[in-house]
Amino acid sequence: MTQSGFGPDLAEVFGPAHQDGGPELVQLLTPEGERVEHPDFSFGDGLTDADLAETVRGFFRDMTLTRRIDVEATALQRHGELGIWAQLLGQEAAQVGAGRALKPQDYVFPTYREHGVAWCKGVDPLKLLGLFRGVDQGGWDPSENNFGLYTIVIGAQTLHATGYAMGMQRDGVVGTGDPERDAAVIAHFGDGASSQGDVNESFIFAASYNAPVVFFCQNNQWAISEPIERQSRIPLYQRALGFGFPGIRVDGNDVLASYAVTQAALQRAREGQGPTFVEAYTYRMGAHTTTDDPTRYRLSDDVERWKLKDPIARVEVYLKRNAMADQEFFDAVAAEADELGHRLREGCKALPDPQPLSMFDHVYAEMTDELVVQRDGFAAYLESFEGAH
Amino acid sequence: MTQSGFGPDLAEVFGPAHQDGGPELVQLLTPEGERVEHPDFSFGDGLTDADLAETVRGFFRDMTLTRRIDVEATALQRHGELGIWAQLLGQEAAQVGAGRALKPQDYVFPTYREHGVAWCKGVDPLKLLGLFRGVDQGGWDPSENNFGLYTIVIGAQTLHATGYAMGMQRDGVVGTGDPERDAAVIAHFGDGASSQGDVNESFIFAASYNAPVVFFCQNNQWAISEPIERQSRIPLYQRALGFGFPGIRVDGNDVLASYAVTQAALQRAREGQGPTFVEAYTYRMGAHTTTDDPTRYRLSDDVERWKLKDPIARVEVYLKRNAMADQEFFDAVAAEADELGHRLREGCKALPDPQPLSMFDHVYAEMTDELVVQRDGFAAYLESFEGAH
Amino acid sequence: MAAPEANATQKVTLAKALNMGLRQAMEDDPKVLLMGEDVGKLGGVFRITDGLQKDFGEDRVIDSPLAESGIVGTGIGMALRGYRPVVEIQFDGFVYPAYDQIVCQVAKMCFRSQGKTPLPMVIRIPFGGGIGAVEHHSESPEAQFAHTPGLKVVACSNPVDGYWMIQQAIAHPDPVIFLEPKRQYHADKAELDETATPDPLFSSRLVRQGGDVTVLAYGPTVKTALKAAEAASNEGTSLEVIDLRTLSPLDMGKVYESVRKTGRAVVTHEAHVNLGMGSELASRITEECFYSLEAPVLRVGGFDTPYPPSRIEEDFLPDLDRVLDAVDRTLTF
Amino acid sequence: MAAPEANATQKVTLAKALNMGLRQAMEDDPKVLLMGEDVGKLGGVFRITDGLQKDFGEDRVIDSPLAESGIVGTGIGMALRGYRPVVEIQFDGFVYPAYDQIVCQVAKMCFRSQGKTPLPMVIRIPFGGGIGAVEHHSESPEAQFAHTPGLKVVACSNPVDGYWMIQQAIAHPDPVIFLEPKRQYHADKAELDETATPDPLFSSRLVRQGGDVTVLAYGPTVKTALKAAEAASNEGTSLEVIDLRTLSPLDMGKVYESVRKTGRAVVTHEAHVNLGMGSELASRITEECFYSLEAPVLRVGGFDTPYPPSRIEEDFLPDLDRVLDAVDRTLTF
Ligand SMILES: Cc1ncc(C[n+]2csc(CCOP(=O)(O)OP(=O)(O)O)c2C)c(N)n1
Ligand SMILES: Cc1ncc(C[n+]2csc(CCOP(=O)(O)OP(=O)(O)O)c2C)c(N)n1
Ligand SMILES: [Mg+2]
Ligand SMILES: [Mg+2]
Repeated sequence: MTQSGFGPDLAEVFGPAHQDGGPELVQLLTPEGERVEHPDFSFGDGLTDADLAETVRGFFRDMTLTRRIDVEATALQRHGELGIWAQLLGQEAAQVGAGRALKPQDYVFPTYREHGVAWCKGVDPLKLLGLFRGVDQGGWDPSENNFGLYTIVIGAQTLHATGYAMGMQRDGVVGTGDPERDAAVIAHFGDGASSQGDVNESFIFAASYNAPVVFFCQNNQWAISEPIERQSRIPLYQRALGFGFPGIRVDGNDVLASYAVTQAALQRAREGQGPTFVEAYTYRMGAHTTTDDPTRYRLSDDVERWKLKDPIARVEVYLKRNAMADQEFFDAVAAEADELGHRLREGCKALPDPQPLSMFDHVYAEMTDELVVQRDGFAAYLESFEGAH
Repeated sequence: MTQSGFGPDLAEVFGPAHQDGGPELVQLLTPEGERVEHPDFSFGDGLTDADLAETVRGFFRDMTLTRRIDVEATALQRHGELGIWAQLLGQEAAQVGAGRALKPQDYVFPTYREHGVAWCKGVDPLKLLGLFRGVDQGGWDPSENNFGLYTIVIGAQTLHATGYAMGMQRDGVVGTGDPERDAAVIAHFGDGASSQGDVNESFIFAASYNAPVVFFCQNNQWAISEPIERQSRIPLYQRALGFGFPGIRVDGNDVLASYAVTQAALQRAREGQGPTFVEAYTYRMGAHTTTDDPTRYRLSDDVERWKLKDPIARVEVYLKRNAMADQEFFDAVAAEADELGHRLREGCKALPDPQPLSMFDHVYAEMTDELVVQRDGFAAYLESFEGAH
Repeated sequence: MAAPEANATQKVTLAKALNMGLRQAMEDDPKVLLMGEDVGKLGGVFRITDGLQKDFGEDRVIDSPLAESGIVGTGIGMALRGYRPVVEIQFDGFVYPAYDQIVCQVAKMCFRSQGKTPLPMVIRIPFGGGIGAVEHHSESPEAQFAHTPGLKVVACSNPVDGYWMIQQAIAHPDPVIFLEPKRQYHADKAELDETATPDPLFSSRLVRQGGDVTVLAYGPTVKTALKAAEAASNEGTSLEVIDLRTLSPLDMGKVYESVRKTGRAVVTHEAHVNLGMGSELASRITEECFYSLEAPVLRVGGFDTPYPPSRIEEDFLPDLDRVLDAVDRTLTF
Repeated sequence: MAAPEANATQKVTLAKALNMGLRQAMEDDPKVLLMGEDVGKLGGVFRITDGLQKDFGEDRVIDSPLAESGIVGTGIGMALRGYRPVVEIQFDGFVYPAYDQIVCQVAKMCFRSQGKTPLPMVIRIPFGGGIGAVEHHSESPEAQFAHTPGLKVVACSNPVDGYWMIQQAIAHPDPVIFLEPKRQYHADKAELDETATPDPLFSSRLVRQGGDVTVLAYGPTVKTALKAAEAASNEGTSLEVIDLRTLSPLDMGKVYESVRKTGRAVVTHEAHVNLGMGSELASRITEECFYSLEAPVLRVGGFDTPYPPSRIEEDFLPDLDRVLDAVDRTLTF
């Protein structure tokens, strides 16, 4: 207590927002590929060595293919095939860890960067490209994979997620004890998004109704050019405590920890214990998007430091050192990645442009007479040029 | 720690939102009028007995006159002289404690219920009535008393307060060490307002820039018909911790504690130590407004229980028991209250209705040609009736 | 199900009719949820949801935290989960914190998903002035929503329409901004026959026949227009009054028909004239009935000032005399 | 103060001109503050504030947390403290979280206080489409602000206006919504003479004389209108083009004058036609020039659909051909 009576400086208690994770960071696999213990979270308990190896190989494959999607899309943007692309380079572990912790009945509300989660949920990566190419605004059917459309207005989806979770409560699929039935929602957002009123309101609604939602924040240290310190002066996961539900910081570059923590948080939600805030502490290795130039606002050695924490490299070391995967496996994944890359390149270029008149479709469930008139007028106008050329 | 690894139920740690204050409540004067000690906050240190008595008598007078303003306004509404009135009955101590802790250079951003703070800041209570009578939307000049206009959109003013405080920082009137110069802002809002995105965003901006603002929340347990539990499941003052600045709960029916805590929080702000959240734990003894009917949603014995904690009665007992005020004083205050009441009754009825054409004034700093045309057209239209009657 | 026979017809206020309509909708479809500030025990500050939480429970009639963006945003999530949320915005002036969720999410969800996630949701807004309230309690925000593709906007003007339109809006697959003229809530009673067949939701209605001037109104100004027509008829002028009912889409058929007949039109609403519904109606009428018009379409609305202190609100609001004044001006143009 | 002589005239883009205008305003008045997302080191995603934080410091060029309501709301507080905040909304589609603060607080502060607390504040919004962006990055929200009394709304269409108008807006005592056609930021350069005397901020400008049809445009469509006029002249039709520049208040003088001469008018903007600026312009023109009109005022705007995927945005946006088509329709009406 200081004389002031308002207690110590909270930054002293909680530590600064940014300190390479800090002691409270949940980690199960070090950057060097060493397994470490954590008092509360563990990975692989009860799994046979074979099953454990298979699971970790699965993570490696997911992350490798996710990264390839990202690399290909970035290249496609450079070649003018995409208008823009939001890169996830460096965030593969956070997304695959979270994505693989989901059950089929769980529902995802993503931002515009959740390509790895989409992959885990079974969304065809080609469909992700449509939005960035400008041929649609999200080509997949959310109900097919329980994976919502990308949301571009920062934070808006966290309220949708909370409402969806309130719907699950009313459907009686929370806390029944039936593992096939109990469901939860995961809301993805970034460190910058944590400043939006909507995100904080979603915390209030989720806490007030004890909704089964996991707030999964990928703190990649940056909101375009603004560092995390601009949004919070204490570790972000602490935000949740003020709303009355738990927050936890996990090493977002550690797929095992990201999986274990998200899995536990989702389980809490499914069991009816309410919301949890998971801060996946990671780093945006690339630009904000392909139109951004990070050299204007951040130091490259910062990036270099984080390179050493690469989420995929550490899993590869872990697999190899413990003979959990042979060269054949790595070659197969590499080949699969090449094939995926090829499919994306070809598929992207083949994505058809929408018909001009399609813009009048789906404004409403059924086209209004007003719009029919507008569409027909425009159609006639377009035809008037047919002759011209 | 539960097995889940997310720590204990925070409601267990913090206690429920509503538990008659709870152990963390800062109190210096009990409902029975007994002075009690608090490890961090004290009242009257360094004051001579005479000065202390005078200060407390001042509080008693402020609260008594504030209550009279409220009682008169309520009566005026019943008699059709006011369209509506927002009663503060029961919240006098929180408001007078906070109001008296302010220095002339401090600035207040009120809600629509801060009649007691307005009183302390020297705003003519008659001017408060104009808004509720419908003759204006706030008749006082904010710059005259550093008391902003009432804000009706819940929470909006907390951002204005934060921006104003950021302006003070830029004016170099924070942390200079000159007590006549250093200034701070106080933002008033209610327990319900704590759910608004704007309020949470104001916490983020204030923390991010370490702005000299005190967030003074009068938790009167109700947002119209909704109890505090709907807005927060833990004590509200804890909200601030998640944003990285201190929160504290004070007995809002104890004027000494409200004064001491607010004074210390304002001092922190003036010295450049940044924002503080003060939760004044109190109770809305009356209806939400004169148009509300609380019997539809709350139990009267709850109200009875709080009657025993009346903010004015305990000070009266304290003053009398310790011979800090004689009967003459109490009679004088009563007489002053009657006089004030009389002035308000007469003054209110005398408040002139605005001229119809005045609605075109002050839409802009200077009336636009468009509006001049509209006003003149309306003026001519009105004149066309002159003959008629 | 309420037995229609039991209470075939009864005299009800708009507030009661809306309450009955909501109750009927909740009985007809278990997916219908109500949410908003104070809609539960209190029954809403206007009592429109009176008794519904008691009868349908806290899971279906939900008191929300004090945050409009949260109300609409979580409502969207419920709709995506298959529910039919009906959210109440306590007063027109408090819809703006939810504006982003409404225009960027509610309005665009169906289009964004190419129809895969339509968003059936009703946003109830008590709107308009004349109740002697303080700032922000008497606004008319309709034009802003009508300008937003993806939203549908309707306004009821009487108890019978209130009863039917709220049920139709809830059953409709698109999001509907449902505007309720709060000044009328407890004003006049009307005979409600629950067994009748209502007009389609998105249709305007000719409420008074006349030959000299067409008067277009909706919500609170329908009553004003009808009063004006009554007064005018005493002076030998016959006004044809149309209750637009739907503001987006607009149902212009009857309007054009009427204006082609009368050659003159006056639009009246409480919203500011500048870029109010009147500007769109005047533009469309002029485009469609150019050669039939004897005079420009005149607009009688709230002035282009913020809503004034209540003591002079009746000067701000269009009234019988201002409508008649416009009628005279168009007749003598 | 920058020495005018030093760089009397130079060729600059709109982005550069706005940057120079902001710099000049900050040099002229120490109370001018800039705030927004990424406006500091990055200089804004469009680089409009490039270099300003470096030269004026972090206290005057403020990177804000990611919250638009917070940006505008704290800006209001700064203005109340005597500063002149110029806040940047990163893209048009992201102004909506701040909508409540803008329409309920910014717009009403002067009125609420009877002039005691005017609110000099500029809200910069890059607006309009055509840049191949994803959802919410190509909106045209002007009509909603123009419908709100208490706000002033202007749109610049070229570098020279950009340089002067931003300075005039900052110096103006009322809050100004300042719309910047983002598609033009880096398009054409224009000769800027910093020693010239600019037109008043709230004035429209005749940018091309003509006798057959009046074309009204602002922001991004001014260029379209001028191209159309060029093309039309080759076919012997002469268009008179007016750059409105100010959307609220509207400066109708030149417009009426022109329409009385031509008898025909076409309005073009990227915003949705329904309740767009065109509806208000058409209504006012028809009221004022009723007997001069040979045809109804026609409106060429974005369709009444959400802004479509970028691959077909040019079909959504009004272009030279659609303007000419409207011109033909009004001539052959
Ligand atoms: C409401 C809103 N404001 C501004 C933007 C522009 N914008 C897009 S991404 C972004 C930064 C987001 O940062 P963060 O939340 O950390 O997510 P990240 O991009 O780092 O994954 C901004 C400001 C937006 N999309 N929505
Ligand atoms: C944005 C907004 N939404 C709703 C309202 C209507 N309203 C006025 S007061 C109130 C309750 C406020 O409760 P609280 O913040 O606890 O303050 P109190 O009235 O108890 O002092 C509500 C919902 C409003 N004024 N503004
Ligand atoms: Mg980030
Ligand atoms: Mg309260």
